[in-house]
Amino acid sequence: MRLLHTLLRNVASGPVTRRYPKVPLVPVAGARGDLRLLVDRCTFCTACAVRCPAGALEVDRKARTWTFNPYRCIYCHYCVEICPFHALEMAPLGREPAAAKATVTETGAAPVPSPSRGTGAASPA
Amino acid sequence: MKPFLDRVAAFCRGKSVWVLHYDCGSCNGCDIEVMASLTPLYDAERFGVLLVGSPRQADVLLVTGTVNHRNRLVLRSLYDQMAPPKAVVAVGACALTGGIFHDSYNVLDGADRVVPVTVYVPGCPPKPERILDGILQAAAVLAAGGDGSGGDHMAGAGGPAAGGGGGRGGRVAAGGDHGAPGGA
Amino acid sequence: MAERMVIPFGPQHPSLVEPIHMQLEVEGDTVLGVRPAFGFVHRGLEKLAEKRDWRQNVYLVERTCGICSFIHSLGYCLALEELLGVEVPPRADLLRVMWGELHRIQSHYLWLGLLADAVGFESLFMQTWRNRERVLDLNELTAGNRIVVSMCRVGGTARDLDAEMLDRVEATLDAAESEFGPVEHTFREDGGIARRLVGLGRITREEALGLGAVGPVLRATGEASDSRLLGYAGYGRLQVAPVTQAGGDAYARLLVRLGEIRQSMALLRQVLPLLRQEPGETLVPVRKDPTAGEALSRVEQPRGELIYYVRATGGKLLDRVRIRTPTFANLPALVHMVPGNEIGQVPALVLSIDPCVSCTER
Amino acid sequence: MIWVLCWLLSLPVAGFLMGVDRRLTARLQGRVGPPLWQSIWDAGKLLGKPALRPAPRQALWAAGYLGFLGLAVACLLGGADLVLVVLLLGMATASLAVAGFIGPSPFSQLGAQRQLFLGLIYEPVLLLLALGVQRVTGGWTFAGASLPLLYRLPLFLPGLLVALLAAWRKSPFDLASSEHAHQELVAGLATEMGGRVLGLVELGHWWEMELLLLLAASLGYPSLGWALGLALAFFLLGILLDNLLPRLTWRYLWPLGWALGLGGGLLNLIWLGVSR
Amino acid sequence: MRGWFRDVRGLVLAIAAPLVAAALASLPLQRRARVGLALVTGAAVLAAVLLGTPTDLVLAPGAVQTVASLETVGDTALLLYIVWVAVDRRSWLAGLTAAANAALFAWITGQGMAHPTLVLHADPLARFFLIVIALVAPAIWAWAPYYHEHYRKVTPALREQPYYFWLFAIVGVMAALVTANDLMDLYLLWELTTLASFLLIDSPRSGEARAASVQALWMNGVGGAAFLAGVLVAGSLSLAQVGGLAAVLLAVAAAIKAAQLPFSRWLVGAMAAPGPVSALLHSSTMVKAGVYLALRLAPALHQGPGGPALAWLGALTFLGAAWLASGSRRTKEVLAYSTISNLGLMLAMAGIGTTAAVTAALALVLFHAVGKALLFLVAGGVEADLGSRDLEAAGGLIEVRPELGVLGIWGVVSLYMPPLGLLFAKWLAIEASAASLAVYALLAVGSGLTGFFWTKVLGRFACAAAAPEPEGAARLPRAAYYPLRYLAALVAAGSVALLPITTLLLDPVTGAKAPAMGVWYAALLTAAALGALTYVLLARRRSPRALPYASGIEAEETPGALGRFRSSADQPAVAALAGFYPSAAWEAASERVFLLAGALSLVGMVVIAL
Repeated sequence: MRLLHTLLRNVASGPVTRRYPKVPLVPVAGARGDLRLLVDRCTFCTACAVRCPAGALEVDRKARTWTFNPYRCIYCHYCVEICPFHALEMAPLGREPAAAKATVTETGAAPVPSPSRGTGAASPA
Repeated sequence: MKPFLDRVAAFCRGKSVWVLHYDCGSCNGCDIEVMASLTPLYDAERFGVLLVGSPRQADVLLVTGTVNHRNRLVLRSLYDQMAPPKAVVAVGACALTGGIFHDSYNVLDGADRVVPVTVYVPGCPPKPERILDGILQAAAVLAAGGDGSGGDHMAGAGGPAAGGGGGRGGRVAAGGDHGAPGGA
Repeated sequence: MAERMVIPFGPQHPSLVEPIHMQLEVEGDTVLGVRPAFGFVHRGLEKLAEKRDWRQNVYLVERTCGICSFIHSLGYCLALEELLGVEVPPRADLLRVMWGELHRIQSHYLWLGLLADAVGFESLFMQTWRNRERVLDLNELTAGNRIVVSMCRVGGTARDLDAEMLDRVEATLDAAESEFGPVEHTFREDGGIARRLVGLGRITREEALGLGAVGPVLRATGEASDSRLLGYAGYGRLQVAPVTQAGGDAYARLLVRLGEIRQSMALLRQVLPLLRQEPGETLVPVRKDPTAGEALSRVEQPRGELIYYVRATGGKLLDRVRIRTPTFANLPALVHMVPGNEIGQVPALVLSIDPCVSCTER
Repeated sequence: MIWVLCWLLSLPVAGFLMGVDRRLTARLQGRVGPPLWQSIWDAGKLLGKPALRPAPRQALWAAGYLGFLGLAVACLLGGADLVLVVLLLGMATASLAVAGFIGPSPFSQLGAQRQLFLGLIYEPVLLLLALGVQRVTGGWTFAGASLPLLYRLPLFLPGLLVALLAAWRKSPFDLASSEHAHQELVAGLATEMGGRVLGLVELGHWWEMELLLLLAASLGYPSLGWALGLALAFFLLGILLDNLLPRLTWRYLWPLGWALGLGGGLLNLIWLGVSR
Repeated sequence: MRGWFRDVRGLVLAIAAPLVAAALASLPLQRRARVGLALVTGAAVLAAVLLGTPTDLVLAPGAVQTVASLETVGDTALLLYIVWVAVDRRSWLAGLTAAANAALFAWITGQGMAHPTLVLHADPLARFFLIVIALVAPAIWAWAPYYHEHYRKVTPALREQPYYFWLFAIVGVMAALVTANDLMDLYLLWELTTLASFLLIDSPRSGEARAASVQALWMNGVGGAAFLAGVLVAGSLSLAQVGGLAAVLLAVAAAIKAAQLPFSRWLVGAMAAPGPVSALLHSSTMVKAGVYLALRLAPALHQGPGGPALAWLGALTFLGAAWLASGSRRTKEVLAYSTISNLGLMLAMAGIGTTAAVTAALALVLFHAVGKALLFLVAGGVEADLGSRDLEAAGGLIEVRPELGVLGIWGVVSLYMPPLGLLFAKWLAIEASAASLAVYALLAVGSGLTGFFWTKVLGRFACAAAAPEPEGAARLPRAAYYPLRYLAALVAAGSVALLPITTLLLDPVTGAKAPAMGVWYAALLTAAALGALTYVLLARRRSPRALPYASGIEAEETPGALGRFRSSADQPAVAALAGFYPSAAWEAASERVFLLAGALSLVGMVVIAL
C-alpha cells in the first residue's frame, strides 16, 4: 500500500512535469551542447578536424574555412579540449531539431586575424 | 461538409500524434531518452503523443540509431506499413548521418537513405525536450496537411541500391531535400 | 495440421527495447522453442576501433552502449593504461568509481522501470523512471551530458569536482535514497509482481556456471561473483560485498538488482568523504603512443563482467580491440530458460537477464 | 424519448470520460497528462485516416463491435430487458474477437483468443446479475426496484468490477489489446488495425466502458445519488486499480474472475432465495 | 391440387414419398438423376406439409390390429438383427441391451394392451417437426451426390445402395415418428432411427467407424430399454395418456436419443459417418426425435419432479458440451458437441415446460436445424475440397474458398449472433429458466462458452491468411453450392419472418401467445439492417492491402497467404497461425468430470421419479 500512498501524494502535490515549451530550457553550466567557433582565434590549423572521432569537422587551410556538420557531431568535447588556440566552445544547449540537415561554415576574413567575429552562416546545401 | 471534415481531421492530426519508435541499431542512448520523454518530468502525453507498438496505428516513425544493412529492410518495411499521412523523425547523430559510426562497413550514413525524414533531431543523445520538439514539428507538418511520404521517390531504397556507399568521411553537403544523396 | 504458431518476435516489437529477432514456436500460448537471430545493431565497432586512433577510441567505445557508457570507456582506459604503463591519480580513481556507480544506479533504475512495464505496471514504471531522472540530472551537472558522460580519459578523468559540486552530489544522493524506499518496497512486496516472477526462468547455480552466466543472473543463483572485487579503479579501497540471492529465478534477479542499487548508494557514501579529503590531480597527460603489446581489463558492468582486450603494434592505431560483453555471456542461459513458458511471460523473462543487444553486437 | 437524447450524448460523454481517465492516470503518476478531450481528438484523427490493412473484412467486424455496443447502450437506456443487453454485449466482444482473428499476424490471433477469454470471464457474471435484478424486481429491467438494488445485490459488486476492468482493458485484465505499452502482443487483436478500422474499435471501446459503468450505476436505481455514487466509485476504482496492479495472465485471471463474479453472484442469489 | 393435401393424404404422402424415393435411390443412378430425385421428393414432402393441413389418421379397430401385428413382426425382426450384430461384433454391451429390449418387448406384447385407434396425429407439434424436416432434408439430399463423388475416392469400402436408401428413408421414418400415437409403433420407429444410425455410421467400414457404430447401437439400446420400461409402467399404449414415472422413463429415452450426458459419446463418434449423414441424421433432424418426445411429454413432466430434473440434465449438457466443444480440434467434433449442447438447451426447455420455454425450444429446433445443416455441408465441402476434417484446415477458408467461407461464416453467425433467429431463442430460453437458479447459472456459463467456441470457429473461417492448399485439393462443382445457398437464405428468411413464424407455427403448439419480446426483436432487426446499410454505403472505399505484420521483417507474399518473414540468415519463414487448444489430457479430464456429473444427474432423475 506504499504505492497507493505514493500515487495519492502525486495527485496532491501536483505534477512534477517540466512545462518545457512554456518554460524554456535552463542551460546547465558546463553542459556539452552546440559547437561554436570563435573564428577570430582560429588559425585553421586542422587539429580539430583531424581529431574529431565522428569526422564532423572539415577545415580548409587555404580557403580558411571551417565547416561543421552539427548533425554528425557527437558532442564529445574532444575538439574543444585539444584546440591549441581555445577557438572552440560549446553552448550549454544542444541544437534544435530542423527539417533539413545543413552544415555550418565559418570563413576567416584574411590571413591576419580580423577584430570582428565572423557570423556563422547556415548554408542549406 | 467535406472540407470542414478535412479541417477537423487535420486539427486532430496535430493534436494526436501516435509514435512508433524503432531502434535501428542505436547504442540505447537515444532510445532511453525517447522513453524518458514519456516519463513524468517530460510527459509527452501532454501533447497527445502516445507510443504505439504497431506501425499500422502510428502517425510518426521515430528512428534512432545507425541504420545498418540488416535493419535497413526493417526500417523500410515499417515505414511502408504505416498509413498515410505519416512523418519520420530521426533522432540522434547516428540516425541523422551515422554519427561516429558513419564510416563503418555495416552502417548507412543516415536514415534518410532509406525513408524520407521529416525532422532531424541532432544530439548524442538529444535531451528529451529536443525529442519532443522534433515530434511536435512533425505533428505540425501532418496538421498542415503535409505528408512525409510526399516526394518519396525512394520506394525500394531498402534494396541493395542503397548500399552505404556515399558520404564516407567527407562533408555532408546535401541536406534538405528528402531524396537521399545517392539513394535511388 | 498446424497447431503450432510461429511468431516472429522482433526486431520491431514494443516489449523489446532493442532489435533482436526471436522466432518463437508456440502451441496454445506455451513457448516450445526459440531461435534467436542477431545483426540488427551490429555497427562494426571493433573494426572501427582499428581505424580511429587510440584516443578517439575512448569516444567510440563508450558508444558501445548508452546505458553503461562510462563503464565501457573505463574498461578501455584501464586496458590502455596497463599497456602504456600509466599510473592514474588516486582522485581520478575515486571519480571513476563515482560515475561508474551512478551509471549502475541509473541502469538498474532503467531496468526496474522496464520490468514494471513488462508486467504491465505502468505507474511503477513512471515512478521508477522519475527517480532515475535525478541521476541523469546529476550526470548533466557533473559531466555535461545526461547519458554519455564522456568523462573517462586514458590517464584519468576529464573533469574534477569541487566541494560545492560534491555537496550537490550528496544532496541528490540523499533525495534519491529516500525516494527509492517506496519503489523498492513495492517491487519487493507486490503480490502481482511476485506472481509473475517467482519461479520464472529458474536456473541452478551449476547450470548458471555451466552456461557461463555472469552478473546478476549468476549472483541470483547464490554465486558471489563480482569483478569489483578485483579492486580496479578505486574499488580496492572500498568495501564491496556482492549482493546474492538463492532463488535463481527472475524474482531473485530482481532482488539482486534492488540490492545493488542500495549497494551502489552505499559505495557513493564511501567515496564522497574520500573525495573531500583528498584533493589532487585527476588526469596525467599521456604523450606517447603505446608500444607493441596486449592488455586485458575486467570491470563489472550493471549486467555483469565486461572484458576489454587491446592489442597494439606500435603507433596511433591499435591492432585489435575486443569487447566481451556480459549479455553475450548471458544469452545461452536465456535460450535455455525460454521454452516452456507462457508467451505472456516472454518479455519479463527476456528482460530478467537485462539484455543489452548493442553491447553484444557492437 | 429522453433516452434517445441520452443515447446520442452517450458516445461523446464516454470519450470525455476516457480523457478524464487518461488525465487522472497521469496525475497519479505525477504527470500533467493529456487534455481532457484527448480521446476525442484521437478518435477524430483515426476516423479521418485511411486504414492500410492486410485484412479486407476487418472493418465489417469492427463496425459490428461498435454497432452491437451502440444497440446495447440504447437498449439499456431505453429500458430493455437486461438479458438482451448482456447478450448484445457478448456479441459485441465476439465481433471484436473475430476482427482480431481476421488479422493475419500471430499477435492479432493471440490477442483475439485472449479477448475470448475476457468475454468468457465476465459475460456469465453479467447474466447472473440480470437474474439478480429479476429476483428483486420481478422483471428483467431495473424499473421495478423500489429500494436501491444495491441493498439486495451487494455481492454482485466485485463481479461488476471485474467486468468493468475487463471491458476497460485495465490491469490486471488488460489481456487482449495491450493498452499498456511494451507488452508481448504488440497491440494484441488491434495489431493489424489502423486508421478508420481502429477508430471504430476505439469508439466501441468507449461505449463498452460506459455500458459497464451504466450497469454499475443501475444498481443504485432508483436513488440518483446511489447511482451517481456507484458510477463514480467504479470509475475511480478502475483507474486506481489499474495503477496499483500489474497485468496478470489469463490462466490466473479466469479462476479469479469467476470466483469473484460467479461466486459472489451465486452467494447473493442464494441469500436472496433463503431470505425470501 | 391443394385439395389433395388437405386431409390425411398429406400426411401419408409426407411419410410415403421419402420411402418410395429411398427404394428408387437404392438403384445405381447417375448424379443428375439423384439430384432430380432429391428435388422431386423434396418438393412432394414440402408441398404435403406446407400447402395443406394434414389431419389425423384414425383407423378402425380391425385395421389397428393389422398394423399392430405388422409392427410386432417388424420389431421382432429388428431386435433379432441387433442381437445378431452384437454377436457378430462381439459386443457384450450391445448384446445386453438388445436382450433387455427383447425381454421387455416380449413382456409388453404378452400383456396384450389395447392399441389406440388414433394411429397418427397431425397436431401442431407434429406439424411443426414435419415442416422442419421437410425444409432441411431436400437440401441435404440434393447435396449428397456431389459430396459423394469425393467420398467415394477416400472410402472405397462404402456400399452406396444402403447409404442412399437410408438417407431418404430416414425422413419417412421421422415423419411417421413425430406423428405416431401408438407407443409400440413409436418404439418401432425409434428403433429404426437407431438402426439407421448404426448402419450409416458403420458405412465407411473403417475401424473408427465400426467402434463408433457399435457404441451408437448400445447406447441407443439403453434408450430403447428405458422407452419400453416406460411403456410397461404406463400401462397404456397411447402416447397422449402417458404421465408420471412412465413419462420420466420416456424422457430418459429422449435424452439418450438426444445424446445428453452421460450418453454424449455416441453422437461424437457418429461423426465418423459421411457428411450428409451427419448433416441429416446427427444434427438437424433425427436426433431431434429426442427433443420431439420430450416436448410431447412436457405437460406430463411438468406435473412431477421429472421436469426440473430434465431441465437440470439438459442445462448441464448445454454447459458440458459447450465446454468440450471449446477444446476440440476437429471441425465435425465441434459441430457435434455444439449439437449436443443445443439439444441440451432444448431438453432443458422441455423440462421447464412453460409457454416461453416451449416456444424457445421450438425456435431452437427450427433455427438450429437449418443453421447446423448448413454448417455440416460447409464442413463436408471443406473435407471434399481440402481433404481434411481438422478445424485448422479451415483456417482462412474465406481466402481459399471464398464462397464456402462466406457460407460457413453465415452458418456460424446464424447459430449465435443477433439478429438471427437462434439468439432470439436463446434469449427466451435464458429468461424462461429464471425460476431455477441452478439451471439459470448453468445456462449463463454455457452461453458464455457457446460464444467462446463459435467465435473461435468463426475466427478460423474468417482469417485473412490461409495455408497453401494441400496436395490433391479439389473443387466441388458450382451446382453443389445451391443447397448451401438455399439453407443460408432460409436462415435469413426465418430471422426476418420471425414474428409471423412465431404466430403461425409456434403459438399453436403451446396454445398461448409467446412472451412479447417480438417488439424488441423487430427493433433489433431494423437497427441491424440500418447498420448494415450504413456500412455498405460508407465502406465503398477500398484501401490497399498491406503485408501481414511480422515485427518489421515482413517478406513479400501473395495476398491471403500466411504472413512470411525473413528469419535468421535471411531465410524466409512462415508465420503459421493456429487456434488455441487445451491439452488432450485436460480435454479427457474435463470429459470425465462431465460424464460423471451427467451419469449422476440421470440416475438422480429416475430415483426422484421413483
